[in-house]
Amino acid sequence: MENNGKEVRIGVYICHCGLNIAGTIDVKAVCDYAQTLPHVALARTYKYMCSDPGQEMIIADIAEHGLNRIVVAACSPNLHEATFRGALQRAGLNPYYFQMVNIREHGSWVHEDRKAATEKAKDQVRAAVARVQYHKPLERKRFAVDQSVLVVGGGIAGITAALEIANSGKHVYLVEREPSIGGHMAKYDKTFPTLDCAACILTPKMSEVREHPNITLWTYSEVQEVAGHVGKFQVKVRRKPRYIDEELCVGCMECVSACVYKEPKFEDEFNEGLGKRKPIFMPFPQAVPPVVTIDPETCLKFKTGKCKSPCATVCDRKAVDFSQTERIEEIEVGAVIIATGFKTFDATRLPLYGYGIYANVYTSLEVERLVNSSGPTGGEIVCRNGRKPKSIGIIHCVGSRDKKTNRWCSRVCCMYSLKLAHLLREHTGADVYQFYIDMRCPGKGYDEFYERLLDEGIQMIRGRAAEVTDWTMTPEEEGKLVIRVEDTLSAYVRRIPVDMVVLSVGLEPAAGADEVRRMFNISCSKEGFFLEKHPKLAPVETATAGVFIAGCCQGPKDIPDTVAQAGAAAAHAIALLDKGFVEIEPNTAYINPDHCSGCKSCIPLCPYHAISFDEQLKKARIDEALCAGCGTCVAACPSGSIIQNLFEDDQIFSEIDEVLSHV
Amino acid sequence: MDVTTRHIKYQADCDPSFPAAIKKIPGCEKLDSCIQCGTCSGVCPLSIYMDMTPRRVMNLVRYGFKKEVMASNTIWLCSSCYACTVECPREIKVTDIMYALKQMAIREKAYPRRFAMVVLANEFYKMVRSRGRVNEIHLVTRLNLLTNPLKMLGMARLGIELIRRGRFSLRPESVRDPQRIREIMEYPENGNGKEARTQ
Amino acid sequence: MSETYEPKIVAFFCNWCTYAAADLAGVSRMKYAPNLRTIRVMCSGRVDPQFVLEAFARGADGVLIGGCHPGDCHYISGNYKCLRRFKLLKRVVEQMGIEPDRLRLEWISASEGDKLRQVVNEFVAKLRELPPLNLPQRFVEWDKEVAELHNMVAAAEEQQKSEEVTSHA
Amino acid sequence: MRYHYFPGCSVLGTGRACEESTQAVIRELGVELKEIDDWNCCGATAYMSVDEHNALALAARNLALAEKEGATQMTTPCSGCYLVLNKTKHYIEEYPAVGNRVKGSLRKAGLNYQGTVRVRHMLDIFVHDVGLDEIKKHVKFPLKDVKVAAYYGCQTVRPYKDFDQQHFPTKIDELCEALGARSVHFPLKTRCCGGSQMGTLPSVAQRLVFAILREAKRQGANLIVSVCPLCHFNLDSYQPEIVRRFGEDVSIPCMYYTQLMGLAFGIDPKTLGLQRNLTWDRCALRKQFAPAAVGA
Repeated sequence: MENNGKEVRIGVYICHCGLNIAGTIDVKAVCDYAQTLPHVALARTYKYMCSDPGQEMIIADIAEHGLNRIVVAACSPNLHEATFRGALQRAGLNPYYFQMVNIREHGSWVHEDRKAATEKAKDQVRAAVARVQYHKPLERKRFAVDQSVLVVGGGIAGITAALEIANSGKHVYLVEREPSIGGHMAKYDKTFPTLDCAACILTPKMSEVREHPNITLWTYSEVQEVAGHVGKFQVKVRRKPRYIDEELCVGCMECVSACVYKEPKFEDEFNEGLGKRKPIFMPFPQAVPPVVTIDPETCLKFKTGKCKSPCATVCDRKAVDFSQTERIEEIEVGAVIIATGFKTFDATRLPLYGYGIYANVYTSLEVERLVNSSGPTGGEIVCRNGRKPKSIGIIHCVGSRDKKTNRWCSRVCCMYSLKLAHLLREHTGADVYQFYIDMRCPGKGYDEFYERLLDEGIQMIRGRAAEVTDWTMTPEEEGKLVIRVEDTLSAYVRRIPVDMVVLSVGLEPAAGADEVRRMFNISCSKEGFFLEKHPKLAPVETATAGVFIAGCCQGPKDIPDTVAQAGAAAAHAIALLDKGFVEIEPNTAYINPDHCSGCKSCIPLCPYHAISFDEQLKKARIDEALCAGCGTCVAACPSGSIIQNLFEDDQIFSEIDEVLSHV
Repeated sequence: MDVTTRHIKYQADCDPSFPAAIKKIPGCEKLDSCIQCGTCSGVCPLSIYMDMTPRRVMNLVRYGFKKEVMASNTIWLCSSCYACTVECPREIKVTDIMYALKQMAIREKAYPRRFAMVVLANEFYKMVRSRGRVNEIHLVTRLNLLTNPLKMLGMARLGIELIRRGRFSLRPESVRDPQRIREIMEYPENGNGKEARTQ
Repeated sequence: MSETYEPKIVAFFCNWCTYAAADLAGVSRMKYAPNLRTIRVMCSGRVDPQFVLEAFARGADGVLIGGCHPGDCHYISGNYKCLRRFKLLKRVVEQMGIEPDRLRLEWISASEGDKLRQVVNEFVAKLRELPPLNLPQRFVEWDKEVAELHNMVAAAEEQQKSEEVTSHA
Repeated sequence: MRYHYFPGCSVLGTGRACEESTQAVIRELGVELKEIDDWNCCGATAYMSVDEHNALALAARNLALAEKEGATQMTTPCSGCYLVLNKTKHYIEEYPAVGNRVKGSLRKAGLNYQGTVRVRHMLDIFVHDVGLDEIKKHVKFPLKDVKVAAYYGCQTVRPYKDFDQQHFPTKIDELCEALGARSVHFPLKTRCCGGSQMGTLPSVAQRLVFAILREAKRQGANLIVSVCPLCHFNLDSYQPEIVRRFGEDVSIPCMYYTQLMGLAFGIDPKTLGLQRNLTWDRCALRKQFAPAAVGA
């Protein structure tokens, strides 16, 4: 084997890792064996190869013995591949002339038979020695990073991330689907466990977003298309027409009063359908931007064309503009933060709880609006039948921890149920029952809050409510909703009549999450929440470099955790922008045009759209900047003309042959 | 009141072979994933008459309290309405576990004597074995004779009504060749059937 | 079959899920059979059918491919492509007279160290039930047969030629 | 439309009216039922308690017999039979070990189970195969004043939801509405009537029936419509005793949905076996559909 005309000289190093390896594997035998392999100039063992003296040994040997390939048999490459590559580099050798053999995690730690484990280690070393001969010098690639960030989603996660980044002096595009930012948090009344008012802590942040010179806020807009890669994403944003000139509107609401509909008539989305709005509306008083929106689905002007449009006439700033059309904004950003949030479980999927069948069965989100003083009833708790409830049952885990709907625990429901119990009791003095499977209150001040609720006399019944019906057995049950449940701690089946049932619905991936996932090329876990790069150590990164996630789009979490995660995502984005460039592993694929037949079979395989077809040359071409290095196209190329750096066919074949050449 | 009865359970009181045997039966595998939420008891129309709720039975089976489960009336009150099976958030086939427990109790004769449900099951078994079909009237008559002959008197009025309305068939229905039915039932690999037959 | 028969298994593990699961099994000190020889690839989508065939041809008794669970692929969909090839490959190896049980694909996520242990142990047990595949030895035997045939044909031709020569003469 | 038909033991005795009305209505709708030759008892709930394998094997014998006759779809009017046959089919498919044993014992009796026949509930056939539109065409006497509490019982929709929702099933309601009747909100639609416990623990089963009857009346129904012979028997036959025992007049007429269909189609009550129902005597429909009244 030649190496730029020079003879291949391999150095093999076997690590004892104290007794971690040497305790099970005969390190010396492996070393002696390595010595006999072709092209091995030198084999050594050492107590801790990853230590400074271990690395220094390699560096010295490279100089002294003219080594030009290094094999280290030690722990997992996931731990120390980078360490040893660094040593090669310091010794003036290309860092990719290196192969690591995992004889600890895949060897000494999982096997007990010393002989078998030693033989396995020999096979592995032999394969690495064969493989490393095919290695080529490679270089990490560098790209410049665009100095702005796209934040998708204007809930508390997106708002936090946008402000952090904007405050660091970078430009932020904040894109929100709804007419106003604020997300779910804007709908809440109080927040647990401190019971501070959600609006009081959120609205200042929302205003800050609006006024921040570094933030471009696009509400009523959606990301339509994403191209490019870390450092340079090209994004198209679709801005839906709201038929109001945002620059001109000051939110005086004169137009709303002037609308031909004298009374609000249409289901109010912000109030979960509990209230009504007009075709021209502002979702809630503190909306940001504080401008109105016209809904063409309900507006007479759009439906019949016959409206005299008093809204337009009354506006002295001439902000109403029926001719508005959809616009597409094209931007370039260096990083993306996805904070698209969640949706709540559709309670009609569990008919046994009677949602949609019995009027006085509510979802928790509806009750948030009901207790809110700016909600549809002005904070008065009145059931749909017009009565004030004297008894209320709150059912936990609706659409959570249930294999037939959603398997996962939604994490926030126990706490928000307790909060609602407190608020409902405070507002109505009603008897409040909680029906729970397990009370999950791990968090700062959370369990204390639970205790407080116990002291307030909230009745905690441990048992998953089995049904909500209106059939009665006793006179007391007449006219009420009856919750049948096993009180598992008392081991009695109980029937509890209540006036109002609150279903603590779980959290699900937001509508359209799958679309977002595909657009940004990130993965999701099987429940549909976006997948972080590592569940412990990279919780805001994704498999796509430069795309970060924050908040409930990654999994159910409460406001403190969301804010923390949003901050972390912002820090990642800022760090990326500040560094100014990105470097990528050189395990990308490229096409050997001499062999490419132009069959195009590789093109649809690439999930990153990195392969294009050169119509002139009639050959495929891989954009190295887009290639993520999976190697799927390589395996599929019928003519064998795609080569993946670091995972070339020759390299893998030599490994296969050598692990099996044992006699 | 005897206060010397000990209510503590020592680990030696548990029989680990009990849950192991139950979990081997098709439909009973998922027992271990029970989270004791009580949905089964909550939806069960008969749980209010049981001395142990189905949820508790699931737990007692899981941890090997065989004596306690076999002595309870729970399994005999189950009328196979499958509400528990349908509602269980862990997809545990509670009804099938109840069946498995019934089979075990019958096999080991661990049930209250003259317990009507067991007698019915056994009489049903015999009738199917000999004829391949069931005549309800014969079945109920035998059931009452064996458990509570006096009840027959109370039933008389209903019986007369049924006769009057032509719903009282005395003709013993049968398949053409009952021997064929017995052949199926005597399939050699079938172990537990034989034991039940010798009742 | 000798009692000491130890099946040889070549495993192709994706870097993100199954290789990490094997690392986790190691960190958790789970014990499994030492018959595995793991080759790391970035994605199960990189597993070229030729790799599998090469492994069998070079004497593997079994080939195990490990990838991320459906929906969890680090590269979005490489595991689906792997699955498609796998299904085809199963039929191919069967056609070639290799028991399909010798080829296995498993979704093992980075957190499923114990699943990895189970899969390896089960696979080894399964392969022990089968006779050694030993394709290289079979190749040698086939080659021998072919060589013999070749020699026979050559000898016959030789004889014919010499007969022709003599008849012409 | 042609189906293989498994009557079940009940319809030969107490549930005779179920068979009579089903046959009458089926004829009217032009559907053909072919009774499976030499069928045996499905095993019901009692058999499963004694011996699971034999219960499954016996039930499977019927499936195998149907297959032998070339059936692709078999149907039964009894919810208990429907469940047992369906469960058997599911078990054979889901648990290969069970399947092999069942198939083995059937082979011994000269039968071969293939798994090709589908088990369907008679109600499913009416609402899905025949269809409500077709049924409406046959209605001669729309049942204007009838307020129905549709009672499905347990095993019609549990554990398998092959043709209707499990919590608030709607098919009987839709069918009754097609007949011109009104269906009332009835939360106990699928609550158990006690089943065979009526024979073994009458005090308990009667309590369950009491709740069902009481709630049907409370929700404004004047008729309970049921599916299964056992449910019908429990709901229909014990009313005087239940009224006595609980001291509340919960009596309400009960009939099979097929009987109600027959009445709307103008079939003679006697052909539908209505005289066999204990609650028919006091049913308001009796006068309305007296032969003279209808004939006029």
